Amino acid sequence: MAINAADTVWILISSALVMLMTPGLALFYGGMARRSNLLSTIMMSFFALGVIGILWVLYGYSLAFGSDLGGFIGGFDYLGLMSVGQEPSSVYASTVPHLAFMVFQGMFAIITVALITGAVVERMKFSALMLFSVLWLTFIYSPVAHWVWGDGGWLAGIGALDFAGGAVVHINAGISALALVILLGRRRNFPKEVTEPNNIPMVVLGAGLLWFGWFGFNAGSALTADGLATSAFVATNISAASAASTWMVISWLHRRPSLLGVITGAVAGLVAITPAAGFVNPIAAIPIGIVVAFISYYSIVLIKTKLNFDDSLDVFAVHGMGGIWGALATGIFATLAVNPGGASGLIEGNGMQVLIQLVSIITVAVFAFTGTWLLGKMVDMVIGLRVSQKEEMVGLDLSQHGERAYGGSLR
Amino acid sequence: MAINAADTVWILISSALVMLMTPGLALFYGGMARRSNLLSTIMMSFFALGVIGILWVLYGYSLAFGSDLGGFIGGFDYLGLMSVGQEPSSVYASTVPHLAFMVFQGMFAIITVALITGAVVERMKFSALMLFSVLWLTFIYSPVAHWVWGDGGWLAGIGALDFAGGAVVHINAGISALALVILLGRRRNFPKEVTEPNNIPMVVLGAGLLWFGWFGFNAGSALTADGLATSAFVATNISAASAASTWMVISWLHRRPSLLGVITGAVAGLVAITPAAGFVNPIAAIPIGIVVAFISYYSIVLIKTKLNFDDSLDVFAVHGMGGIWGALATGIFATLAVNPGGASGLIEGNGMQVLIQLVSIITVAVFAFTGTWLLGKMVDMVIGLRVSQKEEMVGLDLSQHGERAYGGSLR
Amino acid sequence: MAINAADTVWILISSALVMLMTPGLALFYGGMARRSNLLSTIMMSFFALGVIGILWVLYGYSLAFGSDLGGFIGGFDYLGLMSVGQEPSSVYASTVPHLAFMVFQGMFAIITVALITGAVVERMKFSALMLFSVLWLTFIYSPVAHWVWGDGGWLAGIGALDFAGGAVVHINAGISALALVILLGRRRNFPKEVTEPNNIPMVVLGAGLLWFGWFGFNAGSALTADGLATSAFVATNISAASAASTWMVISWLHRRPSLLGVITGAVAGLVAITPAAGFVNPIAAIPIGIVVAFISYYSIVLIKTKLNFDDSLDVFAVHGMGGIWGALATGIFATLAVNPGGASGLIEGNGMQVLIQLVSIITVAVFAFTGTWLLGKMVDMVIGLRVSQKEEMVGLDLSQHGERAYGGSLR
Amino acid sequence: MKKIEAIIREEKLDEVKQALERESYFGMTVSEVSGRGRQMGIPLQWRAGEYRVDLLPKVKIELVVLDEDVSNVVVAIARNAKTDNIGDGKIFVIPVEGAIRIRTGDVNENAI
Amino acid sequence: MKKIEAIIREEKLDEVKQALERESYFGMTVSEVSGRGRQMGIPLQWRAGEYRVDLLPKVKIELVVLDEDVSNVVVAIARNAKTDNIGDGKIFVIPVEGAIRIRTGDVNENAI
Amino acid sequence: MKKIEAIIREEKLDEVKQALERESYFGMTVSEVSGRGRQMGIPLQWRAGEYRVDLLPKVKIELVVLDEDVSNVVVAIARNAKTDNIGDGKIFVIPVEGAIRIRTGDVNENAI
Ligand SMILES: Nc1ncnc2c1ncn2[C@@H]1O[C@H](COP(=O)(O)OP(=O)(O)O)[C@@H](O)[C@H]1O
Ligand SMILES: Nc1ncnc2c1ncn2[C@@H]1O[C@H](COP(=O)(O)OP(=O)(O)O)[C@@H](O)[C@H]1O
Ligand SMILES: Nc1ncnc2c1ncn2[C@@H]1O[C@H](COP(=O)(O)OP(=O)(O)O)[C@@H](O)[C@H]1O
Repeated sequence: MAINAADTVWILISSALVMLMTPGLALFYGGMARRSNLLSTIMMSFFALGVIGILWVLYGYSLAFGSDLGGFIGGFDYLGLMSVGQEPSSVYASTVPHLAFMVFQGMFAIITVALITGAVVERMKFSALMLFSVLWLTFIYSPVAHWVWGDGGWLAGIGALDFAGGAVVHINAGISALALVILLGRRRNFPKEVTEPNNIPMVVLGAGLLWFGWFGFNAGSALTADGLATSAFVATNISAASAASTWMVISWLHRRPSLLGVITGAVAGLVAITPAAGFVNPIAAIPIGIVVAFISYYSIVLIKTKLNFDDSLDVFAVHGMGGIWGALATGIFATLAVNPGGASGLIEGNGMQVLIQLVSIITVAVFAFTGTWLLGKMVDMVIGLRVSQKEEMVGLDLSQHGERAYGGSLR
Repeated sequence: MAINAADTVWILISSALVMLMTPGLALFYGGMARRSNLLSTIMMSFFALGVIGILWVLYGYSLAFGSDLGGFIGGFDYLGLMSVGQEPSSVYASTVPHLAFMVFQGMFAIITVALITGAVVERMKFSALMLFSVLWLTFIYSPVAHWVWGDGGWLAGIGALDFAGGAVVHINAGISALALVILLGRRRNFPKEVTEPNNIPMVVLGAGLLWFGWFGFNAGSALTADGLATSAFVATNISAASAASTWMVISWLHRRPSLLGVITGAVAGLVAITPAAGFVNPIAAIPIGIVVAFISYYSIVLIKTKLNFDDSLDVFAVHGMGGIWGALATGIFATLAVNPGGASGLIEGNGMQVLIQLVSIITVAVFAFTGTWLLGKMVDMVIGLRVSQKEEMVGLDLSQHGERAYGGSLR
Repeated sequence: MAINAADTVWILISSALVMLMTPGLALFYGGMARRSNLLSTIMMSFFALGVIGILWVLYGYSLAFGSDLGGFIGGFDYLGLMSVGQEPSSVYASTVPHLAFMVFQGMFAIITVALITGAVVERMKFSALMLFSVLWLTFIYSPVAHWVWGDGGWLAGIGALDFAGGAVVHINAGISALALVILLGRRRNFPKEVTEPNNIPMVVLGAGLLWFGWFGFNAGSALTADGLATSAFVATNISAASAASTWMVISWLHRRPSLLGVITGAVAGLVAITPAAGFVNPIAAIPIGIVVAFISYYSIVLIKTKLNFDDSLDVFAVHGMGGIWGALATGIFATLAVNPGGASGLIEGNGMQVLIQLVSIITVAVFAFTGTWLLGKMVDMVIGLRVSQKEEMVGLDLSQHGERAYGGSLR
Repeated sequence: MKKIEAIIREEKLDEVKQALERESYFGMTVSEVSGRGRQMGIPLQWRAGEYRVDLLPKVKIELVVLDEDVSNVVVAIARNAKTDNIGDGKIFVIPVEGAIRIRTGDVNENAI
Repeated sequence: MKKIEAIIREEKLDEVKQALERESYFGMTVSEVSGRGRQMGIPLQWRAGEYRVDLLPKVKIELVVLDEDVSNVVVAIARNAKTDNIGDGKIFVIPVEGAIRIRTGDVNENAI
Repeated sequence: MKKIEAIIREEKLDEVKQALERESYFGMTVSEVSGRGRQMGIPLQWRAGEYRVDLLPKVKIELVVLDEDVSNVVVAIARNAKTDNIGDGKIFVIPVEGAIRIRTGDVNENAI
């Protein structure tokens, strides 16, 4: 098929939008950490733009989207962008240059790696994080992306729906975060002391950039600029709005309407709609958003206060649980009226789709958990996962990076 | 008419740009408030992305753009996005999915509500603001949007020109702000103490995002990606540049070239060109920008220093007066050479157009003022508009939201 | 040729992206300055959006792109946007409105002026900077832009390749910065005291916005939305990623992986790929990025520590040297396979291209250096370049602008 | 001479400042501090649930005054910083043995 | 009454706070300061190369206590702020001649 | 021992620091404060018009020194912080009854 200029603009600008999400995430996370770990938290996301960005073009894209090997992984045909050029791919996104599809997908890989880091801030060694991230991209992200989106991937084969990365991005990152949290252990003084966010306006800015970029993430995943992209765009906005409002109400019932709550809700809503955006009626994003706010809110309470897991910035509760709900919701609300290339869901009488979604959730979760555990253990044995007690006390900005966030004549 | 992919990209990306303006505004306003009201100021804008975002799809869009009832309001045909789908609307934006037009318009409703809040920061109860905003969307914004942009709206009918919301957005918000200021009264210690902005770099960032988003706001309002959109884009940039430079000069004449002045000027320039962008020659944006800087500058002096109205962040002076000048300027500079669907203005010999613009300014202003006054009074009677003296002293971040902007080991 | 809607969207959104780079740069630079010069540093970039924005439409565009006078400068045919309208230009960007090409180019002029200011922060008078900038736009930027990109420009004529501004923007700004540094002299206490960045998260935010905007800068320079734009987009991202990773490694070898290093590397990578983006294979961006990190890193060491030039925010090392390397690299890696409108480079056996690039580097460097020196001297004689010792000590925020960044009840 | 150190609520600074001004005590040095006392901290909201912050923002005022002015100043501060709620703060009086005005070199009583 | 001023490492604040709490010294005022001493500063990274910062962030704790509590408090702080590395900080004891609790008007011993 | 508290201009900190260093007074604690005195504040710009800020940023230096070093230190600070303009600041001398170096447990004279 020939290149369509409008679709090309759409994928390029969507790629730019998704790229911006990683600095957005860096600030979103950074603002919630302690001041003495602010730069280190930002670095944990930002470095992915560099390192993962390069590995993706060297071999990541090939592993995920190269020609299928047994439904499980892609081959080496696209190593180093070999035969990925200005012409469209024969199997993906047939109206835009193959390079455009490749870079769009690369932005997803980058931010998925960055998402995980929220769980391990304030105590994980930077060298360990780097090594882990490289392994994780190779052995977890690329295969899972292949299963779901690769031509011949087995989850795609059984009919699992994942529009923009509920399983590939959010469940994957959220469950992996949980495994790392368990391996890594709690921060000093947790849970006696809960970190007070050092800079909530920075968190707001990050959330604003995430919301903005998420339009590229979800609506861009239509890969064409048409009614479907529009529908996904609208569903995305509705879900964010709905979950933000709901979280505000929940926090109000508990005490007072919280700004941190509103923006956390917005992010949770964006997570939940991710797999569903192009399969459900936009108005279905209202219940999807409402429910995810409750799920993520009470997951935080459960994980942090009851189970005492130190998932520092709530990656499991927001991305893991939010992604799981989103994948299920896709099975419930999907309708062919919105996307003839999709499927009918439970509400249209196809309960089967929920089961398929369940299979995809469980396999991705189990694979991500086990894989991350093994990779994490390995890294721990080779170079150690945690900074020393003393480094943790001084803060990772100075101890890992030799920098501090705010300098000046006095400090 | 069939969907045009390029136009669809244009409206989607413009919608994303306008969405980003609300977090931008939140930071723009937040940086000018006191530190103890920083989060509360941000929240006043940010909550609109949630609450107004949902109400818009539930009924706001229908009231504004549903089938006309007597030129005054839209009907209920689009309630809950009923029959708003992937096909183009029969009356609006015929080359893009109806949903795209809907969401683009929704972003306008959100930011208009947020704009008002700049006048009431540091003293208005959050619950009262929420209630007021919901009522205002319903009874003020939706009808006025219908009058001007709705198919069958009476102001459109008499030929009033408002390309991207001079009347609907800026006059509407600015005048409503004034009414609220009068109802609400001054902040404690005003005008003896003028708030010193807690964070001017944050204001700069907000202004940068506003300027960036405004390209979507104004050029997106062409609804097609063509020469007209381009012309509106260029006019927008010129007006911002011209007013920013002028304000710099004014502040220099008074004392020193002020950064806060440059960015306030830029915003005023963007306001003034909003109604005119697609009707005037781009070069006409130079005088439009120069004049608005003077008007807004001296309006601030008049309102704040002479009349002692506590319009905290100058919403009336910048948006109200800027919007009024913009609407008039549209009547003066409009030319069919730029937009054959527009009209000739005073300079091309059609003095009538200025009168029509005047009618639209006056009706919108009177309606907004009276309506806001009544709604405000009502809210005051039901739950009270203002926080208590003590809450005001402690700051609204703690008293309304139980949060503070900058935490950390010490504070 | 007729207007293509997709190309129009592409140029408009690219213009918006490049516009956002200037506030991004303002924050990038601002965060690296002292707190008492934070606003002044921001102002030095932000004012260009106003003043240069206006001068560009008044005469800058005409000087650069008006009908050729001897290969050296453009004529006055486009003064005040005369005959620059909604129709495509006959010589530039034939598928989009002429106004779109004009405004896209305007954003380049604005940011180029802003780039220079990083070298002179904390000591240059604002009035002198303004005057200098106006002269520089007129006598340096516009001619150089004409040589390289103007129809009939002599550097274009000899076949010099500069896709998005390696010579016009980066070498030009970097070399001019050096000349100003020499004219202006060092900051008080330099090099005994090196400024500690007052706010590294602000630098990160700025870098994030720059990276994001650079997609418009480089890929937008294709002027059409096609495979070439995509290829430039991908090359841009790869070079940024590659240089960011390399700089991280260099800083790690010296001490610890530095966040400031990663983002400086990213910017250097973006600079280096600028002239090459649309002429080289995307994968060639890996070596281009690696090499520029070394070049800029050791240029900083050389300039600052060995030569004791106070190029405050390293404009020469990052933009000047980065741009020079990028221009050479274009001559080395260019291939007709990517862009049939380009040329073959050294690797494809055309060593000549490197020579041509060298000619363009040297002429632009010599012209920029001499011109800036003369203009700077002139400004110095008329109003003086530097603030007084005392003003420098108090900080330029208060002394030049009567403002301070962070206000509040106490400070 | 004595140094009077008062730890008061942030929001009371303006009133105290004005009160001192009325009694013509103009010179003072102010800083941002955090404190705890009987006021056992306040709860703040996390994304879900809440946490307690026990060091609350306060303002510290320092004035060096002549011995005979001490009671005057203390009373002015105490009266204007009071809200009758826990957390109003404390005032301490500390001996000062010498003072210099840097600009003029004036010492002791003349420096204040 | 004495004022105890301790300049300690930022990261030791929590432990010191808790130690004082255990001994029921609850009231205190804390501020962010920068200091230098034997610890000759630390090197930080610039984009290329590095630079030395000689004023390092510290925390200053101020408590006014009764004369008989001084040694108790000093010991509690010293023990908990210690890391045996250069930069651990100092404690100073300064005489206080008067104190007032603003809320109640209680003076001196009763005010603490 | 005495504590010397000097309130000086921000921009003079470096010079004062270096002067003290030259005379080998290395230990000190510095903090950001705001002050007012004869300097009646400065006007800043709002978007239109201006407003007056009366608490201006200053830097507070605290050094504890031996009695015999007091005049030396005071002179060094005063000389280097001086600009002859209003707002140069003040120096106060306050008695100190005890000192401890946390790292070693050294007390009093040995702790400084
Ligand atoms: N013993 C003390 N030493 C130093 N500062 C104290 C002491 N007790 C209280 N403070 C300061 O006074 C502030 C208010 O004290 P608090 O006990 O909360 O109020 P109240 O005096 O009304 O009971 C505290 O936040 C702290 O900064
Ligand atoms: N003479 C002094 N006067 C005031 N503060 C001091 C003095 N000496 C040290 N300090 C403070 O104590 C802190 C730690 O002192 P330092 O000499 O680095 O550690 P140590 O006491 O372990 O040798 C310094 O950062 C400074 O804030
Ligand atoms: N009586 C005082 N007590 C405490 N601090 C004071 C006093 N007087 C002045 N200061 C501090 O000294 C600073 C400079 O004082 P100022 O009167 O402006 O200058 P000068 O001493 O040159 O007349 C003030 O900003 C304030 O911080």
